[in-house]
Amino acid sequence: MTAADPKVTLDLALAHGLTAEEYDRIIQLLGREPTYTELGLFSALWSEHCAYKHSKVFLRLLPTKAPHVLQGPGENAGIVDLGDGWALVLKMESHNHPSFIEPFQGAATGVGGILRDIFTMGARPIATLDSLRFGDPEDPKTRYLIGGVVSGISWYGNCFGVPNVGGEVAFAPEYQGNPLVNVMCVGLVRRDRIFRARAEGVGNPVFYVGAKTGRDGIHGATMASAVFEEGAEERRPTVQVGDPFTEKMLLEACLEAMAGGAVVGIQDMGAAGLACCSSEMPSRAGTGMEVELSRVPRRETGMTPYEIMLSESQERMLLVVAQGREEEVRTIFAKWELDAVEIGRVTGDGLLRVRMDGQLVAEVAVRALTEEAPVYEKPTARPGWLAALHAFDPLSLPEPADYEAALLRLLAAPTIASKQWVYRQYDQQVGINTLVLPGSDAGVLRIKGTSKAIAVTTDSNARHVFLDPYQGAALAVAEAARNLACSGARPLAVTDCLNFGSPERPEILWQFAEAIRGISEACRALEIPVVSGNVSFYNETEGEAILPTPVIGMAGLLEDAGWRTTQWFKSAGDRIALIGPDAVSLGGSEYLAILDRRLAGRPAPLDLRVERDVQAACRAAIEAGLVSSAHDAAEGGLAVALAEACISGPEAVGAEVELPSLGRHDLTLFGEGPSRIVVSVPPRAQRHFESLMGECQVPWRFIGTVGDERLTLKVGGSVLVSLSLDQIAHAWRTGFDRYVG
Amino acid sequence: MRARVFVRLKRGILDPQGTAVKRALEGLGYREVQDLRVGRVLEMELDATQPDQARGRLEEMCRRLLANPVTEEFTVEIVEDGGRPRLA
Amino acid sequence: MRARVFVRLKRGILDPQGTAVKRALEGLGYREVQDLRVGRVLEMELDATQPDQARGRLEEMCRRLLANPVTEEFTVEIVEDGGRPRLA
Amino acid sequence: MRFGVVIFPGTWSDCDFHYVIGEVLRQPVKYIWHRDTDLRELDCMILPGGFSYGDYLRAGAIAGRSPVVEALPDFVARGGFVLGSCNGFQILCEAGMLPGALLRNECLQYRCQSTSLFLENAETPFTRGLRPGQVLKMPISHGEGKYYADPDTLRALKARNQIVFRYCTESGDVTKEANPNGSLENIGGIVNEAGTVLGLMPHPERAAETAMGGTDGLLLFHSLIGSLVEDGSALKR
Ligand SMILES: Nc1ncnc2c1ncn2[C@@H]1O[C@H](COP(=O)(O)OP(=O)(O)O)[C@@H](O)[C@H]1O
Ligand SMILES: [Mg+2]
Repeated sequence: MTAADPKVTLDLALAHGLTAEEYDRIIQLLGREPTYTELGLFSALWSEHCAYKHSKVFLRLLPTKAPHVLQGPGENAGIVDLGDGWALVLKMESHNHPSFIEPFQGAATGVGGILRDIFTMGARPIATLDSLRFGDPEDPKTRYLIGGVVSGISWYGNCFGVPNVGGEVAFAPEYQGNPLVNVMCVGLVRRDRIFRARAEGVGNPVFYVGAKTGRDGIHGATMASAVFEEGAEERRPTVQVGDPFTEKMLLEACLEAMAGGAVVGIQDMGAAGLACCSSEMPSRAGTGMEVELSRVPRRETGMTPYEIMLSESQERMLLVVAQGREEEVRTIFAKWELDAVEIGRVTGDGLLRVRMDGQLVAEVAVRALTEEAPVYEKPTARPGWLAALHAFDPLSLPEPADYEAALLRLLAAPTIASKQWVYRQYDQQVGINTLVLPGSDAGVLRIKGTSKAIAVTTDSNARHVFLDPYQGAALAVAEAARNLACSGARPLAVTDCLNFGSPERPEILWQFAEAIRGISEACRALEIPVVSGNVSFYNETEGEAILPTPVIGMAGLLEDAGWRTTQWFKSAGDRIALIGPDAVSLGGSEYLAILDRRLAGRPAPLDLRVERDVQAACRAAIEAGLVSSAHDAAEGGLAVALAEACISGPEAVGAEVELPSLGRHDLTLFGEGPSRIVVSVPPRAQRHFESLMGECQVPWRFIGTVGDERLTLKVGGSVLVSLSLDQIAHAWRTGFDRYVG
Repeated sequence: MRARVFVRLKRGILDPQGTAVKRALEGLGYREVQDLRVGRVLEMELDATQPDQARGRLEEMCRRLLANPVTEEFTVEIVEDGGRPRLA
Repeated sequence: MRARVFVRLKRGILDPQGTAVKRALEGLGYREVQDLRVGRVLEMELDATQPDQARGRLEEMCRRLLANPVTEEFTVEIVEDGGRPRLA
Repeated sequence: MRFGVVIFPGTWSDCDFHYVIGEVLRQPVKYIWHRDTDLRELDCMILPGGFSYGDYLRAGAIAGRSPVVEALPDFVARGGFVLGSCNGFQILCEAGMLPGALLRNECLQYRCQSTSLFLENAETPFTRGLRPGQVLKMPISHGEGKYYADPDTLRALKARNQIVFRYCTESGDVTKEANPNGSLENIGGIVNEAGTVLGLMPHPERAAETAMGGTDGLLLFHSLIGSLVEDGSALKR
């Protein structure tokens, strides 16, 4: 205890976000009252963010195993085998709240955090993706947030030197008070060079490396406690500011130290900083750790042990170093102009012992902080609002008077329109691996020195999840896998980022539980393990929760990089085929959202077997070299998918299509349904394609031909849409920019 | 009337730019620099005659646009025509 | 001793950032801003006692690193401990 | 031809250049740490893209004062070539090895996109063998690439034929629309008076393989390697 520490009481514990029961449990585990620093440790490690206390029981359902999984959930990131001695590390994280408070730095530090999660495993990050959600695009606040978030991501990623190869941007009023910023990162590591966040080897020294510690982002609870009233200004935790340059140095220094073999274990100091590292690392290894805080490099004066343990200053790592190799580590970090200071050592007694100037300020069993953190199984309840929403029949609305105008409005809708404004601010090529840049269904990167490539995507249609969390979440998995299939890849693994409201509300927890069930079911059916992920709860303002948004990040493998396929039509004369079933719906569709500003109805059902077969058929056609393009039909239905295939490539090309009628024309053109892929087939491959589709036993048909300067859509012989390429390209290219430009 | 608005990071907030510049100066032999922080200065020509009123407007501009209240603080200086600066 | 170094684009060189800020201020109704330029200010704590000598060193730092002679000009201000700034 | 690829803290195109020179062009290449000043074994120094020292202060400013850069004038005087791309170009300007400066993009945003470049000067060692007026495709990726020089400098650049590339349309028209960053007269790359130091904002190393979308970037290297052989390996040390 230091003299300045406030007295620990139940009130103080409550102010730290702990419950009375949790506080009792802490006393029981310790056999005494906690010290102030210990209270800080428990409040951080038992927080939702670190302990997953409301989500753990549900997350157990996720399938996480497969022969190629080298590391499942539980580490900083998941890892799958790519063959040829290479492995792929992947993980996605949210930085929603910080990005709302300070969009630029919030998003930037979000990128910084996910990069560290990847290189802490020993991997070099090779690509990021960003999945973003904002409120009403008409609101000036939204414009300010997008501007800040995109430039924050751009600044951090570009400066660090990692390409951004994909992502999404979607809008719905429910994100007005709580935008979502999810960033995914993938990295490459040699299979036999994987590092883990484990404090092995009693007696091994513990090194603090990287940036200095300040009072950045210290647990908000500190502010709530009355003790800090005088001098509160100085004590106030400050916003985390990113330093991508230091992160780049940290990357190079860590990889160099790892390559030399001096590193035993490593973890990044992210949420809950040193507190988290110094308990989780020994906990995973069944050891203990002792640290002396006076040795921690600081950039502010007068920091207390509590503050040093809980600081969330960026660009720092904790290393366990092989005894006797200390000098090597110091030399490498000095070369990269970074601090590397021995602050403690691994012990065998299972305790975390924290000292400040020799004086003991905390002594806790690491398991008490980690394994023994509370886990809740809180009640769930199906929301009452769903019945009325499901009862709505979109076909009760009148048909649009003008289908061309309707298509142009959809193409110009900010969720559908080109996101070039976003990704041209991101470096997309550094590393010279990017074979398919942002703007197609998935980003594709080669693996140098092999014939292979990987494809990566993020997907989630939150409207569908809101209307049916089970199926909507399954759909997100299906869509991500479909985007990979369209690019020529076989899915390898999922990393997820589950953004929801407060789990203390039974309806929200029900959404969450159903979404997990949906993800699990889809991952089982498509045989894709979940290897890492993140849960972000409490995404709400004034009791208004966001749309439930389980974002699925997925990585896939192309055995032959030459298989990579893009979404746009290539040559006049190619036949256009639609692979997949006819089941579509306007329930929860973009069409309904844009033309009627309504979120209601029932999305079309997902048949996971059909989904799997359609994807397999698409991949088979690609691998056999039978298609020039492949694009899945998602938001906006078939009409939008066809228009995108015409105009999203380097050179626009028209198409003439006769669509099978599915009832009303709005349903035929704009109805959304799973498992549907538009491909274009060169004439020479037509016969072979037909027989392959027959073998695959999937529903499919030719629907038109590529060519000309127009997009013509006919149903039952009558022309519903005949628009020049310039018209559709203009709508699609300017639709997003008009809100941000 | 001329005015200057200084916008700087709040105390305690990391200033990576300042740190890098300080280190570069050290490398060039300028070891007397103990602490260095980088800020923005907006120099303006105002169509205004009342310094106090102008100052009020400038402070409002800072709160509304020029400074980020989460990370930055600001000061406003009025330089009366041809005169010396008056500190806030 | 405290010092401030101002670095700004030379007159005649376009300052798109300044233009953008001015336009944004206009949009918010601040029409009195006639001209606005954005510069950098480096605020430093120096380990020095002789203001004139310190100024010489600072000007040297500017010439060697802090300002780009092609595009920028600089001014140096010394704020003697607790005192008022002395303009260059 | 022996290449050295410089690494500053914050450089990130180092590996890309190394790969293209070593794996695609099959030329000897090694990394040079920013503190190294012994360049005797080398014929051409590459200053790659990146954010040296975070580009804090000004892009390339701090790196422009580093030991390796201070050793470059000597290296050039002895007949060595220097190619600075992106951050490398910024560094060369900051170091005074090329005239002018690179300012923040006029749009105030970072830009990563493909660009077309009109070849003005086909007589430098980097462009020998190409046609004047030839259009090369190479991507850019920068936030501070707006070239600036005062009127006298610009006049001198023109008089000495030092402008090598201008941004243009695919068909070779040097227009305002084709200018991605607001550069003075669409300037994308220049050389020193002797033609042995080239600075350009685009990334030739990202246009060196068909799989990466084109090979126009290789032309610079082919020309450089060719000119050396033509000159009979004329490097004097
Ligand atoms: N925030 C973003 N960052 C990078 N790329 C993006 C972003 N948003 C969209 N894109 C790119 O734009 C293209 C279209 O996005 P989207 O319509 O969401 O595709 P899909 O429905 O196939 O997932 C994709 O290539 C995607 O990678
Ligand atoms: Mg898609």
